[in-house]
Order: sequence, then C-alpha cells, then structure tokens
Amino acid sequence: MGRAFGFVSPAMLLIGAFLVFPAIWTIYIGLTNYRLTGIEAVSPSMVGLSNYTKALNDALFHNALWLTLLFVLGSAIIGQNILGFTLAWVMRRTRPAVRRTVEAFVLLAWILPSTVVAYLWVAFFDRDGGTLNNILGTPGTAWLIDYPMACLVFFNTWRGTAFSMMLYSSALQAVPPSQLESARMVGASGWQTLRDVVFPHIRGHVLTNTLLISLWTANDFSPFLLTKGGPNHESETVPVYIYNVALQGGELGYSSAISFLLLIANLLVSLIYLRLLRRRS
Amino acid sequence: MAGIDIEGLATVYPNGVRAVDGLDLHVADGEFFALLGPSGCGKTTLLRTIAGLESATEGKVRIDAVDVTRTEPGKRGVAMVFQDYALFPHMSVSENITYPLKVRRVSAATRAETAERTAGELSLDGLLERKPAQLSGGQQQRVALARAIASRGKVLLLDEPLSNLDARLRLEARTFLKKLQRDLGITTVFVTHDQAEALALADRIAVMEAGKLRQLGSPREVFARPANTFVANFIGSTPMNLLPGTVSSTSGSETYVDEVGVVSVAGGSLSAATFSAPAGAEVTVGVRPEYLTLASGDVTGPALRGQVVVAENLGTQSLVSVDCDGTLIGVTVPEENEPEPGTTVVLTAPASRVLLYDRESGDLLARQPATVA
Amino acid sequence: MAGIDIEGLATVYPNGVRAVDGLDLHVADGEFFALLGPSGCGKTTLLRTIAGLESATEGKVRIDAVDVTRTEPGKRGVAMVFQDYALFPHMSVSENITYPLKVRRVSAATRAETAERTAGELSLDGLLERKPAQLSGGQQQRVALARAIASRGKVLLLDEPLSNLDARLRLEARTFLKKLQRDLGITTVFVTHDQAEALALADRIAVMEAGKLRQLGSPREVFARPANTFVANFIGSTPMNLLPGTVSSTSGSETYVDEVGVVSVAGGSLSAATFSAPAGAEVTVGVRPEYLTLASGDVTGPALRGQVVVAENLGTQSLVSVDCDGTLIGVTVPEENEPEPGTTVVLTAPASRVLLYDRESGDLLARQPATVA
Amino acid sequence: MTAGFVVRRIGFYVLICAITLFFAVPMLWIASAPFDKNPGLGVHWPDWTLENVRKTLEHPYAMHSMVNSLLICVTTAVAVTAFAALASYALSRVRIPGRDALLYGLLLLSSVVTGTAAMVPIFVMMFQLGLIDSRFGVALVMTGGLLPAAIFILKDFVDAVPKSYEESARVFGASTGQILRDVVLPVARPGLATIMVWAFVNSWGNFLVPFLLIRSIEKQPGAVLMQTLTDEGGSVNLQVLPVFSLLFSIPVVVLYLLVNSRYGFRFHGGIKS
Amino acid sequence: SDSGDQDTNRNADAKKVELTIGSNSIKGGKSSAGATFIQDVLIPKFVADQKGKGVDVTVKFQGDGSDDEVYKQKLSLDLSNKSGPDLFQIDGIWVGEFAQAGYIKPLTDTVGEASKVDDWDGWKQIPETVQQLGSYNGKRYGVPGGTDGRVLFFNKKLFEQAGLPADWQPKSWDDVISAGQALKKLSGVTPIQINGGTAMGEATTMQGVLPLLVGTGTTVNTDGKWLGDTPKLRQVLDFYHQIYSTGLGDPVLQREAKGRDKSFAEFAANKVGILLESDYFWRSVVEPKEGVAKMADRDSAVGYALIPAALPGAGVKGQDFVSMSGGGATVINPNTKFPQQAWELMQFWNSAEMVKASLDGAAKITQRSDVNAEVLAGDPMLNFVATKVLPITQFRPGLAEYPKISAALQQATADVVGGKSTDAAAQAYQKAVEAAAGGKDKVAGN
Ligand SMILES: Nc1ncnc2c1ncn2[C@@H]1O[C@H](COP(=O)(O)OP(=O)(O)OP(=O)(O)O)[C@@H](O)[C@H]1O
Ligand SMILES: Nc1ncnc2c1ncn2[C@@H]1O[C@H](COP(=O)(O)OP(=O)(O)OP(=O)(O)O)[C@@H](O)[C@H]1O
Ligand SMILES: [Mg+2]
Ligand SMILES: [Mg+2]
Repeated sequence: MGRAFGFVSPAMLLIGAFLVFPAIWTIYIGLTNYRLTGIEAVSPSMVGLSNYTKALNDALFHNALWLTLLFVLGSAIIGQNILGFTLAWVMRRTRPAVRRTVEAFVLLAWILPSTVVAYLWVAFFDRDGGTLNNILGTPGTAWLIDYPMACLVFFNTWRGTAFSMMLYSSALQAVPPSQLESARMVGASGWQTLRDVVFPHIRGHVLTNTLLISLWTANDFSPFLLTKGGPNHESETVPVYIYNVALQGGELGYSSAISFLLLIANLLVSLIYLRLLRRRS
Repeated sequence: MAGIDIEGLATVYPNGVRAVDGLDLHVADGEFFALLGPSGCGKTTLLRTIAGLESATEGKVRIDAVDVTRTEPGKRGVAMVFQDYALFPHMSVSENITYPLKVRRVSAATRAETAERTAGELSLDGLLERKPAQLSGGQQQRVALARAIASRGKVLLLDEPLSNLDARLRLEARTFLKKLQRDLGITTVFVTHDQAEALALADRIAVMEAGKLRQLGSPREVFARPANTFVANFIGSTPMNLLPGTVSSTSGSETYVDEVGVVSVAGGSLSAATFSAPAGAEVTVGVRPEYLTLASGDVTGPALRGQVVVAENLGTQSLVSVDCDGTLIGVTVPEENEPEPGTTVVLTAPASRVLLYDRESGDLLARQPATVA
Repeated sequence: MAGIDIEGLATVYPNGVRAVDGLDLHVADGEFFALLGPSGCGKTTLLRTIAGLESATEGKVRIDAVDVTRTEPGKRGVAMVFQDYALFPHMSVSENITYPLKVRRVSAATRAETAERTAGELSLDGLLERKPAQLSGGQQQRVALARAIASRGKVLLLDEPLSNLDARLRLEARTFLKKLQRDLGITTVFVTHDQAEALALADRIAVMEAGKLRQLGSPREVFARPANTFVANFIGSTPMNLLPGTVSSTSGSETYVDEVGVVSVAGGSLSAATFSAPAGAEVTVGVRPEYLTLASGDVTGPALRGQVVVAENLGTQSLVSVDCDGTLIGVTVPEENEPEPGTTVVLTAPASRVLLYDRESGDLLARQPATVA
Repeated sequence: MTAGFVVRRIGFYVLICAITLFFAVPMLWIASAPFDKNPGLGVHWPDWTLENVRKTLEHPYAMHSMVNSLLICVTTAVAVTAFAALASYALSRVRIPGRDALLYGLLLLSSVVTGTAAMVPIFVMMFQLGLIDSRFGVALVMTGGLLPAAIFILKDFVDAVPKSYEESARVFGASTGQILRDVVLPVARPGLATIMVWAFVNSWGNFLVPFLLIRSIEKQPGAVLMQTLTDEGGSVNLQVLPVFSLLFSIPVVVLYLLVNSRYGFRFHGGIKS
Repeated sequence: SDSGDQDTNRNADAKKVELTIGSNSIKGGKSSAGATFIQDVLIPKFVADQKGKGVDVTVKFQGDGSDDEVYKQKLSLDLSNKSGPDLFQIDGIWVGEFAQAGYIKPLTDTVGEASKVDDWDGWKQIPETVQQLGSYNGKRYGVPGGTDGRVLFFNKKLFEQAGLPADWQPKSWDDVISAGQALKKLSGVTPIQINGGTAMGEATTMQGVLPLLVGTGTTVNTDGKWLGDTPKLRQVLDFYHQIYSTGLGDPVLQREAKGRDKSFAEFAANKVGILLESDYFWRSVVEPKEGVAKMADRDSAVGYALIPAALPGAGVKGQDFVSMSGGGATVINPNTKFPQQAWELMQFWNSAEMVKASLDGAAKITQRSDVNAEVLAGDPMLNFVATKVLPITQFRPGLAEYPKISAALQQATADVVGGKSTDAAAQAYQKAVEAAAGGKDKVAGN
C-alpha cells in the first residue's frame, strides 16, 4: 500500500500542481470580474455568481452550447463512432496490406499536428482552388462560410476517427470468434450478428469510447483554426467562445465561469454515460 | 438425417498451411463419428470445412447427397457446438437455445415451446432463466448442445465437446452424450484429441495426422490392429511399446506367416502371428503394455528379460517400466502383483497381440489390410 | 530439503469465502505430495498460502521447521510453477530460467552456466535462445520447471502442472516429472483435479473437499479403501458404483464383522468382508467396476442379476452398464467378453473389494480407521 | 463464386476505397504545396520547385525550433509514459476506494485546464517557481495536463498483464521495483509505446503553453514558430509554411512508424467494473 | 512594491547593464524587417555607443511574432507579475488599458524628472497627432513608432475599361457608389471592397467602419462616451447595406476567415475595383518584388484617393476628407532595473539616424517628420499619405473597452452584410455597446 502510494505520487504531484490547482484557481477567477488589462486587472472584485447569471442570459453562450452539442453529436457520437466502428469491423478480415494502408491514412489524420491539419482543411474547403470544389465541380462554393458546422463535423470526423477505430479493433478482438461463427452457423445476417452478438459484447467499449471522444470533442479548439468561430458566430463552439471572450474581450473572469460551466456539462454527460455503463452489468 | 461425403478435400490457410490435405471420407446416416489426432493435425479445420466456416480449396463436401461445397454455413443444415461452447453471455439459457429460431423469425410462442422441450430432453429444466455465467461447465455444455439441437440440423458437429470439463465431469458427460446421440439418431461428427474418448463414444474413428487420414475403422479395429506406428502410438491409454526388432524365424510361406513367427527384440524374442515379412526383415515390434505378462520365474518359449525400473499406480493396475537390454518396456500388472524396482522379470505376450510394422514406412505388416471399411 | 508442516490453517478471501478451512497436514522431506479434489475445493488456495501469495487467516505454516506464516513469498525458499506457467513472454528461455538468479544479482557468467546445466537436465538444450511463444506446450512446461528448479528452493509447488498439455503429452510429462522428482529428491507439492495423475505420481495424496481434508494416504490406500463416499466417488478412472443397500447377515460379533457378511442391494446381494455395522443397517455399498465379474450362467453365493444396457470401449476393456432392478451398475470386462446389449448377466465381487459406507455420514464402516498416517 | 458474392466483394472494395480517399484527399495539400512555385491555399498540380525548401532551410529559426520541439516533446512523452506507467500499475493492482471516480474526475478537470483562462494560474505558478523561459518547465506543464488520460488508457493495458507473471516473480524474491521493471513494463510495452506516441503527438502540436512560458525565440518550439510565419499584415507566408508544415509532420510520422513496426500501435478499451 | 515608490535613479551609474527589448516581431516571420533592424542594427549600434561611454551593455531581443491578442496576453501576464522586457512595443490602442492596469506609467514617472523626458529633442519631430499613439489622458507613456494612413485604392485598368478617370478623387460617398456602379458593368469584377463582418476582425473596424464614421463627422468615443445607436452610425450601416445588397460588394468574401488575404489577391488579379486600405497595401501587398500579392505594374495600375466624407464638409472637424491611422509605441517597463539606461536606449532608438536605418532603404511612414521628408521623396504614394493624409487623420481611443466596442461594430456590419436591416443591426449594436461599456450612461445614444 505504501509502495503503491510511492508509485502514484509523482503523477499525482504533477497533476495536482498543473491540473487541479490551476483548475481550482480558474474556478475562483470565475467568481470575479478579473481582466487581463484595464482597471480590473489591478483590483479585480468578487462578483459572486453574476458571471454565471450573465452566462445564462448570454445569447452567444447559448448559441455556443448548442453548436457544441451539434458538434459533439455529429462528429463524435455519430461520425467518429460509426466510421471508426465500420473501419474496425470491415478491416478485421481484409488482407494485411490493405488494412495497413487504410489504417496508415486514418492514423495519419490523427497524429498530424493540428496547426498543419488546419491548413490542410482550409485548402480542402477553399473557395477557389479547394480540393472539394475541384472534385465536386462546384468552383466558388465557400463551404466554410455557407456550411460551417457541416464542415467542422466533416473535419473532426476525419481527424478523430483513428481513436475509435483502434479502440473498436481491440474490442472486436475480444469477441470470441466462436460466437460470431455460432451466429453464422444458424444463418444470422450481418446485421443480426452485430445486434445480437457483437454489440452486447463491446457495449463497455462503446461507452468508454463515446465518453472519451465526446469529452475531447466538446473541448476541441481546432474549429478555431478553421473558421475562427465564424462566419458571424455560426461555428463558435464553447471552447472557441471561451477563447474569444478571454482574448478578444479580455474578460478572464467571465471566460473562467464559462469554462466551469463547460466542465459541469461534461460532468453531466459523463454521469449519464456511466449510468448507462453500470446498467450493463 | 443425412450422411456426409467428403471427396479429395483440401483446405489451405492463407499462410500456406495445408491443414486438410486430400481427404476422402464417408460418414453414414445416423453414425457417431470421431475425428481423432494430435494437436494441429487438422481435425478442427476439417470440421469447420464441413460446417462451411472455412472454404474448401479443393474437393467436395456433400451432405445428404447435395453438394454444399460453396453453400453458406447457415444453409447447410448443420449444427455445431464449439469447444468453448460459444454461449452468448448476455442471453438467458432459453434465449440461447432458441437463438437459431429467432434468426429464422419463428414466433415467440413456438420458441418458448421449443426451449421448454429441448431443455427437458437435456435435463436443463429450471435453468432456463439463468445466464450462462451462472451455470457449471457441464450445464453450459448441455445448453450448447441444446442450442445445436434446437436448430434442427441434419448433421451435428462437435469440436472437442468435453475438453473444457474437469476429469470427473467428463466421464459423466461422455455417457450422457452417447445416450443422447443414440436417442436422437442424428449423424454426428466429433473432434477429439483424447483417444479414450474416441474409443468410448464413436461408432467409427478416423485417425488423422498432418491433414491426412492415417486409419479409419471401428474403435475395436483401431485399437487392436493399428494400421501404422503412428496410430499404434496414439491409441491406448498407456502408449504401445514400439521396439526395433528383426524377424528371426518364420513358419508358413517365406513372406506370409500363417501360423507363428519369432522376432528378436530387446535382447530377447517374442512370437508373432500372421504377418507378412521374410526372416531377417527389420521391423518395429508393437505390443501393448496390457498384453504383456510379467513373470518372475523362468518361462519356456520366446520371452524378454529385464529389470523393473519404476512403477506407476493406475488404480487397479500398475504400469511397470522394465529395462530390457537398454530398452524401456511398459507392462501393466494388477495392483497386487506390483514388483519392487530392481527385480528381474520375464515378459511374454500372446503371439496374436504382437504386431509387426515395417521399420521404414511404419505400416502394419499384415496379411489383410488393416483398414476394413 | 525440507518438510512442510501445516497447522490449523484457514485462508479466507475478502469476499468471505473460506477457501481453506482448518487444515492440518505434514509433508515429509523429499516427498512427492498431491493435493487432489474437485474444482473450487481450495487446492490452489492452499498451495498459494504455502507459497505466501495468500496470507493465512488462521493457523501456521512451517517450512523446514521454521514458521513462515508471515514471511514474504520470496524469502520462504519455495519455488512455484503456475498452471499457465507464467513464463515471461519477452524473455528468452535462458533468461526465463535464470530470472530467479538475476533477482538475487548472481553474476551473468554463473547464470549462463546454470541455464546450460538446468536446460540439460530437462532436455531443453538448443532451445535456450527461443521465446516462450515459440515452444510447444510440453516444452513450456519444462521451462517453467527449469526456472523453478534453478531458483534452488527447498520446496517445489506445482499448480496443475499437466493440465495445459494434451492427452498424449500429459502421459509423457507425467513420467518425466516423476523421474525428475526422484532424481532431485526435492519436496514437492502438486495440485491436480485428475485422480489418475495423483495416483500415478504421488507418494501420498490429500483429497480435499470444500476447504477441508477428506482423506490422506498413499495412492494405494486412497484407491483401495476410500475413507468416505466423496473420495470413493472421486477416485478411479471409472466411477465407483455406490448403491443403497442393507446389511442382511453378519458373521463374527454383531457389529464388527470379522469374516464375511452379506448386504442386499439392487435386487440381489453381495458379500462384504471386515466392516462394522449390525444386520439391518442402511448402508451405501461401494464396489469398483473393475472388481465386479460378469458371468452369463448361474453362480452360487451372493450375486446381482441384470440386463446389459450399453457398453463403452475402454481399449483392452469395456465398461458395461448393467440394469439391476432399476439401478445402473458399471462393470469392466475384457474387450473380448463384451456382451450384447439386452443380454441377461450375473455380477459377483470378491468380499474384500466390497466396501460399506454409512448411509448418513458417508464414512467408511471399517474396523480400523481408513486413514493410516 | 456466386454472383452475389462477387457483387459483395466489389461493394466492399468500393467502400474501402471511398474511406481511404476520404482520409487521403485532404492530405494532398501537404504533398503538393511545398514543392509548388505558386503555393496557394488550394490544391492544384504543382509547378515543381525546391525553392521553398531552400527558403525554409534558410529561415533563421525554423530548423532550430524543431530541435526545441524535440527536446520538449521527448521530455514530455518520456515523463508522461514513466509517471503514467507507475501510477497505472499501482492503481491497477491496489484497490483504493473511489479509484475510478478519481480517474474520471481528473479526466474531466484536464479539459478545463486546456482553456485560456487557466493560463493565468499556470503562468503565475511557473513564474513563482522560476520556470519561465524553460523548456523543461513547458514539458512539466504539458505532462501534468496529459497524465490523467494517459493513466486512464494505460491502466487497461496493465490490467491485462496476467497476475501470475508477477506472483511468479514474487516467489523468486523479486521486489516490487524489479517486478515492475522486469515483468510488467516489458509485457505492457505496446501500451507504453502507444501512450508515448499519443503524448508526443499531443505536446507536439501545443502552441499556447510554450508561447506563454518561453521568452527567448531560440527556445520556442515549431508549433509556436508556425504561428509566426506571417507577414506584418497577418497573411501567411506561403513560401515557408507548407514546407515547414511538411517538415514539422515528419517526426510524428516517423515516431509512429517506428512504434507501429516494433510494437504494433494498439489500444485497449472498456472499463472493467 | 509599486514602481511609484521606486527610485527612478536606481542603478543609474551601473557599469554593467542588461536590457531586454520585447516586440511582436520575428526574423523570417511576422514583421521580419523590424526584428532584423532591432537585432542587427539597433542593438549593436547602441552597445557600441555605450561602450564609448564606458558602460558595458547587453541588450537582448525577445521577439514573438504572434497574433496580437496572444502577444498581449503574454505581455500582460509578464507585467502583472512585475516582470517582462525593459522596453517593449505595443499597439497604440493598448496604451490606455495597460496604463489603467498599472502595467505602464507615464514616462516622467518611470524615468523621473519631467525635464529629462520632455526635453528630448525628438518630440519636436513627431507630429502632435502621431504623439497620441503613445499617450493616455494627455500624458506621454511611450514614444510612437511609425504610422500609416488609409486611402481608397483603385485599379486604373478597370477604371479605364469602365470609363472612369485615372486621377479619380471622389468628393462624397455617392461618388464612390456611382464609380462602383460603373465598375459593376465589367464582368467578374467586384466593384468595391470595404471590409465588413467579424471574420475580418479589426480590419473591418479600421478599414471600414471607422473611416466611414469619421466621414459622418463623429468618432467612436467622444467626450468619454462610446458611440451608440445614433443616426450617424446608421448612416454608416446604410452605406454598407447599399454596397452589399446591390452587388457592389461581395458579401461572401466578408465572411471568410481568410477574406482579407483573398481580397488582396483579387485586387492583384484585377478583380476588385476600389479597395479601402492602409499604405501597407501599397508597400507590402501589391509591391512588385516582395509583396504577398505582387502587381508588377503597381506604379501604373494602382491609383489612390483620399477617403471622402459622406458629403463635402461633413467629416469630423468639418473636414472634406478623412482617414484613420494606427501604429505602435515603444514603452518602458516601470519595473525595469535600469530606468535611466532604458530611456537612453529609447532616445537612441528614436533618433533620426536610427529611424532612418530602421527603414533599410524601404519607404515607410515614420514617426519623425525630418526622416519622412527625406525618405518618402521617392515614393509618391507614401509621400501622399505623409503629407495629405496624416494631417487629417484620426486615431482609435486607447481604452480597455475599445476591443469590445470594435467587436460590436464588426458584428453590426456583419449583420448588415448578412442581410439584416440597418435598424435591427443598430439596435443590437446599442445593446452590445451598453454591455461592453459597462452601463447606459457610458454610451452616447439618441
Ligand atoms: N486460421 C488459421 N490460419 C493459418 N493456419 C491455421 C489456422 N488455423 C489453424 N491453422 C493451422 O492449421 C493446422 C491445423 O489446425 P487445426 O486447428 O485444424 O488443428 P487441430 O487438429 O484442431 O488441433 P487442436 O487439437 O490443437 O485443436 C495447424 O498447423 C494450425 O497451425
Ligand atoms: N481471489 C479470490 N477471491 C475470492 N474468492 C476466491 C478467490 N480465489 C478463489 N476463490 C474462491 O475460493 C474457493 C477455492 O478456490 P481455489 O482456486 O483454491 O480452488 P481450486 O481447488 O484450485 O479449483 P480449480 O481446480 O478450479 O483450480 C472457490 O470457491 C473460489 O471461488
Ligand atoms: Mg482443434
Ligand atoms: Mg486451482
């Protein structure tokens, strides 16, 4: 037990110093009107919960929450999950050469630095020479302007599918082949096999995966690199909004409060997932 | 009910392993048929090829005289029980049993009725609502059987159905399985690497090695006259003694020994009956520990002499290892006759129980072919 | 070299399961000792408690007369082979074998030398550079043994050392293990649920049930005079027939039968020798299939009559199930005597082989206690 | 082969191709723009030139920033892997009440701290610790942020190491440290490798932390430098940026390829309750 | 402790001095020339100069070259912890908020005696309007750097095709509109590009709303009150509406994240007729050799005109023509260890010799009139800005609330460009301004 403590403590020390402590401080800042510059920078005052009441009446925050929900739902819960699972399922029995090639591209999308990735996608969606317009033969369509959220969902599905794919690959390996074959022997269709055999087995994995990618997506800042939240707040998800409030507006107090609200929202979502997970057993 | 015909069947895995390598086989309608062989010899692969889970590279599989070589597993009319039973852990026993019917969209009422009936047949009443994890190994095995039976296949395939049970349970399940197959009369092919199991259960046994058939016959035939040293070594709860020897005298014609010949082996000699080899031929002499008799005094006629090395208790019997001129020979003796290590003993065997094999090919030197269909 | 003393040992898991429940046991120096019992009876737990991997809740463990109940596993001087061998997959065979020495910072040169020597002893030469995954099951088992031996413990603990091997390999490994233990003379405790293995290998056997000791004795004692119906049912490659019966006549004193008494059972009767029960006592009659003789004509003296139901081939013998007045009784017969199903037969047994057990407690009704230390 | 079978095969390969294209096509830019005389924000068949590469190599900080990136990210990846391995081993083997809740809690917190607002406390703390303008300090902060998820993922790998391995080593008298070093870590190596790549990739792209904590341009990593590749009006420098993007991606890809070929890049998942 | 309590003469006699210059520029990246000048010219020269006086000075350069907002965050974090570079460059509009936060002090406080500061002869060369860049509440906080001016650029080739004069100079907004209508007849041409919307950020405010607003005769902050929903604001928004609803401008372009870059590229490709931009456009964008959107024939093809007020005489201060300017200032960290030496470096930096050297042969409008007169002679356009635009130009207020007001203005134009009515946009703007300014009383409405 004592040795276990020794093993955990370096990690906990770092986490405590660089995660828990700043997080608590941030929550505290959320109760003040602290700003980076101006008079409030010298002498911030406690404003109690007024940042929170402000957030509740802030149409832009509501907008950001709604967009974040769409973003998570579209790109994580649906996009990455389904594409990741499909890839894992389909790649299970393809030739290794094919599987390695496909996986390499999927993983490349995941490991490339986000700054680089942002340029890739700006080029992809570009209005004039963009790849998408070249492929579809629709020169002049400003995808990032006309369909910003759809673009972001598309982008983030591309970016994050690798994680789901890997997780589901290892999950599927844990499904005993004999069970799949039993289903085949009685003539079950592909869909019946998925529903009756595969899914009940990997339920825990589905939930872990969904939980992790939902959290990561909800806190993802890369939309900023593509659209900067625009046009006209149409793709301003909560992290982007927090950034804009903090840096453009300089209102660190308010942005801390919103960060905390995002944390609460994440917590709620996690609790729902965990509840679902527990019901499994 | 249906027979299975296998013709020139070969199954090659993508990595190039010829797991089944040109097999011809006929399983009769209603027969309880065992596939026996050491680990890796291709038993499972053959079974899976019959089921359609692996596709045949060459040759044909016919079930009930219909060519099913390219038919989907679900459409061949076969049911299979996997080694690990492959019960669906999230479904209750009754859901497991009736899953084949659910797939075919049979009504819930019919399904419940089938579950009741099948569970009755396999003494699973009262367990229908449990999950597989709440069952003992033997019960799980019966659920797997029930599911296979409920699918109403014409052929039942079992892959090492008893290997996951512990020693005692295995004996019970063996008897149960044999009785069940008798009652249902369903053509059954089962895979095992345990020769005792195959001998106890099967109507006929196919012994395989490296994807090829080495002997096909009834348990009695396979046990009494193994067609080659491979089968001889494999069959029997204590391994057969296989000793290098030379034919020293023959009676009858020069090569076909009608009555009794003598082989010199392990510093002594044994008489053997009805074999086909000339005097002076280099042979492998096969004789089961159970057929050797141990005496301490002197005997007349061909015999082996040696010292007792070690004795293993087999229950009512002991397996005694005797060192005869440097060769270790196993003999079983009744428990009360177990000699002390170090004792000098004499071994004899009835000529009809001494088999001779070609030293090179390992094939039985028999007048009649060993495999009688 | 060292003996093991276990005194009032109990091991309770955090979930409250008393896996070992008040055991007293002495394993003599250099003895090959088997722990036998059905799955879940606490064999592994007992072994792990001796090793120190589980801590004893009550009682004491002494190794070489030193109390080690609270000693770290690494300091008890024991070596253990796990059921799954627990070979380190990333180390070569020679690294695996010498890992215990590496832990003790023995020099690389000595380690290499030990690896050579131990590998030689266990016929592993030439495999030293392989990884465990590149070995067959039998080889893996020998590497695990080699590693245990290389650690130079005073006591060797083996948890189901043979259960991961296939049927044929198991027989070979059995002989190998027995010889190895003889040669090294190291005190060895091994766990098994296979009675045949225990009978074949052990100097003495402890039969356990639900954390408690049910019988302790030599293989012969345990096989010939099981102390209770639990052991009787558990020991023997074919299960002992255990039939409800009533003592009908006794000779000698009223309760202690010196010569021969008669019990009525399954519609007939059998004579039994040297038991302790009055006439009219309700008993369970235990007789092994191997000790029953089958005849088709009439016999004089106590006997059972019945019809042959089914016969199972056991190789040189067959196990015949006979229906005697509604009770199924197993008899082994030589293969050539196998009767047709339906034949009416008569069964007899030597009085000395018929055991009587108390119907209530299941204990042997013997004049002398069955467990002779 | 039935007709249905052939149709299914074709459909299957069409699906595979479509998915591969989906992932590959956006990467065309980084394959073409660096070698194009007139690189733009679109993709077209390049007018081949190595001029951009030359310009990039001549850039006063470009190459050096890669070295800084390597320094920071190797430190971070090693620290994350080492500390997460220790912690996940302990958490996997010892039943601490509330362990899972703790892990989830930390995982959630790690998301707040990526926000801009949290930079204030982190900055002040690093300032007090005298770790401003230190690449080591940057690595520390990143390590703290990545650890919870790393422990979360790694615990699954450690859980999968059979207990009998450890017990066997224990019977031979190995200490906990020896068991960890000789048995658990080598067996969990694919997991460690995966986490190492993951930590490396995540710190490689991080801009804000090094930007705020490092003072000297000579110490700034590539992620920061990439933000500076603009002219005074804020337009991107399309001569240098594509080439730099390409160079900047190479270490990550190389690392991935290395790890993948040696250990296989794989994940465990699912929470065992 | 506050710097107010510190001895302004601390370390004045030190023989070993260390100074750090902070700047949002970097060699090979953002404002590369500026960084190069500081590192390769200013610092060696100053060190040599000090050596002559027997002082061993080490000057370090801390370049950043990032987005202005993040640079500002980094500086603020440093300054709020009483650290940071000894001298640093900031945008003119940050002076107020930095001063309010106490991050910077009036030069007289930091350096000490007022005479030492005010007697610097450099001040005389810096026009009063330009000095505003480094001032707050009438006090000098720093020395301004170069500045710029906004004009209407136009494509003479397109003008010729549309039958418009090459020496075009509109007198009112209507003149601009009618030129646009003429240009509209050319196919594939966007007649007018006036930045709007939030995607363009501050470029919308500086190259759009504010130049128009001063053209209506008001400024964004008058007498300490922020501009609210006034008729003049609506006039500006109407003008946007007119352009973007009648096909004179490209509304989609205003929404693109990289819209401004794209407008440059289109101008260079002869697809934009009129563009409101600062002289940066001339110097760095369409510059024939190094520009990001080179125009080989810039000198003959690109014309420029003063930005007209809505109507002649209707501009701020009754002007006919208006403009906006921006630029930065160099300030001294109140917590510097060497305030006197820092001031000395500051003077050295802003000497005529150094200011001229900083241009490195390029033409650019500097803070010093004497230098401008010398270096801009060869470039008629920049000379035009220095002589015609700077006298009529306006600067943004350097107040903490400004960025949010600016964001509200951008939002209002975004609404209009996106198709909302002027009325709705103006009302929403009023609300946003009240929230940003911190109360109704701080807003001048109707
Ligand atoms: N999926 C596969 N891919 C490649 N080779 C395989 C595959 N499955 C089995 N093999 C190989 O084919 C041969 C036969 O395997 P098979 O499983 O049929 O043997 P088995 O007789 O059932 O053995 P066991 O008693 O161990 O189950 C072996 O050499 C095995 O290594
Ligand atoms: N770690 C544990 N925690 C709680 N209960 C346990 C644990 N390990 C074993 N048990 C329980 O203790 C009892 C004895 O288990 P043990 O493993 O010793 O049996 P065994 O005789 O070795 O059986 P097997 O032959 O199946 O290996 C069983 O009821 C088992 O469920
Ligand atoms: Mg098999
Ligand atoms: Mg066990």
